[in-house]
Amino acid sequence: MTTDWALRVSSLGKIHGSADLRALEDTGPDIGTAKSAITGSIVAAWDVGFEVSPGEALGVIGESGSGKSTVMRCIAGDQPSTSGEVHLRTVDDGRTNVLELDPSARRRLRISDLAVVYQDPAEGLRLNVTAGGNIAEALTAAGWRHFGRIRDRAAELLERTEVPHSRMDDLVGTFSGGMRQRVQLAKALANEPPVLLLDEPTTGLDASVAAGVLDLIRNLLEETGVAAVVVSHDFAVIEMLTTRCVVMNHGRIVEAGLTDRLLEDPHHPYSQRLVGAARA
Amino acid sequence: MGYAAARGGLKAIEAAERLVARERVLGESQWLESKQMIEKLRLAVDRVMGEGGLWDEHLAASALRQAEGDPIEAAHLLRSYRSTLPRLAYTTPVDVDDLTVLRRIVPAFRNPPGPQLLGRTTDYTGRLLDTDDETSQRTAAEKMAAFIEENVTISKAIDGDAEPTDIRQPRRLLDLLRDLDAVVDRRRTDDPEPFDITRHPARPPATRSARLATMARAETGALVNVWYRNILGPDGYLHEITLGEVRHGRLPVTVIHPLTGDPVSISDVRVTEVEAIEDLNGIDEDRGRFDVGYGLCFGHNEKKAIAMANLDIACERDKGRSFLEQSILLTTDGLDASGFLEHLKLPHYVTFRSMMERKAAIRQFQENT
Amino acid sequence: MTFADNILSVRGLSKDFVLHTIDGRRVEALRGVDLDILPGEHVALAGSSGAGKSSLLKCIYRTYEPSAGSVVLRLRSGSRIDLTLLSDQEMSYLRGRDIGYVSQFLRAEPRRGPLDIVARAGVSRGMDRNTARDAAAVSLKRLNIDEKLWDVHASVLSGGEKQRINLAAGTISSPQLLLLDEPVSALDPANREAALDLIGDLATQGVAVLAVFHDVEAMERLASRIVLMRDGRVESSGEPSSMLEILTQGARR
Amino acid sequence: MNTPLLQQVLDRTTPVDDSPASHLEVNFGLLDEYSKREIRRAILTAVAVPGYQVPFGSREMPVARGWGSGGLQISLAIVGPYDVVKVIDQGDDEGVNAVNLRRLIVSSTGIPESTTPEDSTLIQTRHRIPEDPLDERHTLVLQVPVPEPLRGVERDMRELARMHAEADYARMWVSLYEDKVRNGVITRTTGYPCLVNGRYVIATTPIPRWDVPRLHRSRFLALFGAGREKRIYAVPPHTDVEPLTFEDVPFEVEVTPGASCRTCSSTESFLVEIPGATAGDGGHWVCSDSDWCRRNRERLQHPSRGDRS
Repeated sequence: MTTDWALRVSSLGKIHGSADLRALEDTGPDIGTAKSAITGSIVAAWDVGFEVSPGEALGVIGESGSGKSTVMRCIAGDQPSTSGEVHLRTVDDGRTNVLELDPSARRRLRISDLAVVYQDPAEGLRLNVTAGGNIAEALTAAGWRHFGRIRDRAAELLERTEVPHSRMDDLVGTFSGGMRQRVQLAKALANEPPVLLLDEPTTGLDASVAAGVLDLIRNLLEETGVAAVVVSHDFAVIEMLTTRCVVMNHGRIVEAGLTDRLLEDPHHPYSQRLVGAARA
Repeated sequence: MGYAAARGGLKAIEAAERLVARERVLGESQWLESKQMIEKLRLAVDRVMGEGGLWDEHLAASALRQAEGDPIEAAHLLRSYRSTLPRLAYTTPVDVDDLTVLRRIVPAFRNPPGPQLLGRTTDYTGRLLDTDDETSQRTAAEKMAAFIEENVTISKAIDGDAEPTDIRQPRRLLDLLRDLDAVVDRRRTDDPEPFDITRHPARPPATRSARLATMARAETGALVNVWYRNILGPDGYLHEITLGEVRHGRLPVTVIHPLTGDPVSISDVRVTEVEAIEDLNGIDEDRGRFDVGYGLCFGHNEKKAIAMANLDIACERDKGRSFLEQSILLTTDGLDASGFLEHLKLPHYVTFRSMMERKAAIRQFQENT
Repeated sequence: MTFADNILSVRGLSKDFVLHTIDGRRVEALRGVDLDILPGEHVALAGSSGAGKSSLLKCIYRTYEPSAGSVVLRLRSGSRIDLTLLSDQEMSYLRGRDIGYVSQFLRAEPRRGPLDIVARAGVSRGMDRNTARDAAAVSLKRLNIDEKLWDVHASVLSGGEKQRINLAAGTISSPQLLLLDEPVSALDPANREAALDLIGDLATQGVAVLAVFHDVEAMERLASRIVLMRDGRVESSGEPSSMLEILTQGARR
Repeated sequence: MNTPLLQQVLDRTTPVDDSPASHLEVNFGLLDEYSKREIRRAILTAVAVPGYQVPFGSREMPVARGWGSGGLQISLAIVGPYDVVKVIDQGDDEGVNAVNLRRLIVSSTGIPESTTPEDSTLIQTRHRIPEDPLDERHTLVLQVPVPEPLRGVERDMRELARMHAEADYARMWVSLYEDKVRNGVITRTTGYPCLVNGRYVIATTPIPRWDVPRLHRSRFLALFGAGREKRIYAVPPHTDVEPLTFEDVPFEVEVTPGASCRTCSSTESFLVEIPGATAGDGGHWVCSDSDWCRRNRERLQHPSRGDRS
């Protein structure tokens, strides 16, 4: 039985404003707010922890403002965290807390240790560059220097994410939202990262387009064996993609469990409300 | 050969120089005297000193004459002259409260503490072009001067020492606002060395002193343009300030004597000083208070000092989120911009040959596919 | 038979729901269930709606988290493990490999064809791609899924077809224990026959089955033992013949 | 507290008495000695970290910014009384910019000038490297209008600094990739981006691609001065300079098949085109390095005289 993790997050915290820890006393799900009256700061996330194994997808669900995207951004290195540890199996065999790496080393992780797919494709892509060029950016960052091989690899990735070959040399800015998301996935997977973070990957897309992208992600997760974290407010997305998930509310994890269990037997009052609302 | 215009070597250059030198003394007019420029083209001379970063009215006038009236070129002459001079001493920090005002207005209040002193300005005079012939203009001006000399006692006031200190060194509005606790206090308690833009390139992210020094030396038109394009243009980072104080006056400059160790006043410089009051409205700002932007430059140049004060506070509030600081630091220097623009006139035929070769390569590829 | 021979030993299994959205109301779904299942045994759960049949399956599979009790499963490796003590990740790993669950409905799947869905189920349980594909084809054929539909997105298929695909996916590899929750409820007689046939074969492969059927006929045909539940408890248990009598009597009353 | 100032005044470096410029009113090399020292420090840093753009307090020079003020500062900061200077623009000693700068250097130092690399020690250039092989005796000073090779892909200077610091050049590669995809060839013309010492990407000033290979493991020291942008960078001798090219897309220099210099018949130098006066007149080619061309011609006319002019 294997429970070896590819990504381990523990005690992750992010406070906006004063780092005065008294803010923890009057924030959180029990208080019903993330903004501290004592210190005026916002506890966007606190004491967040989970592990994800290779081939496994973990969901982070919550409403907007619950802190789920903050958690993702702290792991990705897009935002500095206030506290906590993040370990990647591929970095020093998991011994190094990557939050303590200098910013430059931290950014380097994004080349091939950790990839992110954002809700807004403009965050993960350059819209004024072609689909192939966007993938070339990931590949050249990892040291690829052979034009033909870069082309071949880009074509292969785009095929895998169901982007028509005829559009490989078109600017991503001319693509539809769903197609941009497919290119973003192709770019994210370019260097076969062991860990993939997806932040609301289908939010904002038309329902039918979202379904297609969701199918694609599910297939990719199954085929690549990547360890994935899926951040979403949508139970349908979480149900389709993940086997386990955590529920966040006002910056804290209120419940964690197998995804089917959380949907059918939610324990925390907040989870029950959330599931109830989704089922209604 | 081609490029004859750009080639031709020393002889051609020397011929061009002779043409310039000849026109400087030939023609039907008198030799243009420095003194005349200092007195009559005061704002042009002030501008050259400001952009040249050197206080010397006579040198500035010479530069202006040598540059045939082009202020950017004149500023260049001053600055490159300055490059040849060793830096022997630093002045003691100038205290702007020692400013003796020649002009001082406070748009934020009707009756501020101290005077609303209009001084020498045409701000409130109709912009009517005098189309009389030169002799009539001159006669009229001389009459007016004689009348003033006889009937009005303002001439002494211009010297600034015939009146009580509270008129010529009025309390600043900012002090009043501070007393009312109406201004956020961003004053630093440490005393860092100011950034020396003549010794280190100021690049974003820069200190406030680097930005201020850059703006003080900036080309006036460029700075006004950065201000305006950020008010009306595509960038729109700027919030229009309320002028708290606009001053033009004399400021003593002091150095420590190398032998005695005592402070010695070596000169007065005229400066324009502006304090701009900013209404804070950002989510992370203190809406209950104002903030202040600051501008100071050599000579009488209100346009520059006001733009500078507004850009100063705008930069402070922007906190590096936009390209505003980069625009100020990198694009407002007159020598940089005009020098680079004019370098396009130099021969570029090597570059052009390389470009032609690539055009052919692209066309060949297009034909083959 | 000794305890050690059991595939599954359930002891004192209870499940309370606390409904926070309805003033914290408590609902007791299971109240101390004891149950043993031997290899190759097919146990059918009987009882009226609300008796706790589905809850028992879900508590074993951990779709519900048990409130008390133990669920000891013998793994393929021979070791025994209490499923209620496993971490979510460990449970997730065992699912499909040692314990399978076939629900009444096909879980939300990406737009894939039946063959792909069934074959992927095999791959996720450790089969190699080709073997899984072959096995999927055999299973679909057996369940009368027209070959023309094998690459049609499952979402457009009928309820009966989806249910058969679900069954094929759930049975593609042999777990130690298979939980079936009304797996043939939506099928017409001919397809039902094929499905029951397939389920019947599981027992001969040594798979222990714990099933809920909505009709007595299926139980009669497949069960080696019937367990009657009422109010979240096991009321009685025995040979199908004797138990069916009790059930039909109960129905008449 | 007063001593340092006095000391500075007394210590002020002055040219040695026998220097050729001691009779001049301006300081030897125009700049004051403090400024020279400061610029030399920047040069030393640049040599120590090949390809790194060292920020320096660029002085205003008696030439406009963009007209070689950076190169001039380097030349004046390192020139000594025993140097011989050659200045070229586009390869031509008689170009207006070259003449102007040479005049400034010579008049402020009194050192001799030459047009022949063989006789020169300090060569300031705009847009070319002389055709003659240069060696340890030579210091090549290149005038750089735009030192930032990444400006085409990024405008934010903070981000540019980060990219260099982390050797994050992926976007540069993407721009080359896009170029090749769109145009079928790499269309970069002059100033081709090169990786120096395997670490920093530099803009090779706008020298033509023809000259780029001659920076690679050269025997001479190459100093790059950007006065307006206040940067100095260097390629020390024997340092790798690799044009950024894909492994399977060869680096192409400017070659026009069949072209030869009308004056010296050379096909082996960098040629520039002299267009015909009318559409019917096809024009012709000449060497861009005017001094090399002259000597080449003489060599052909009088083979016995050898190499020297």
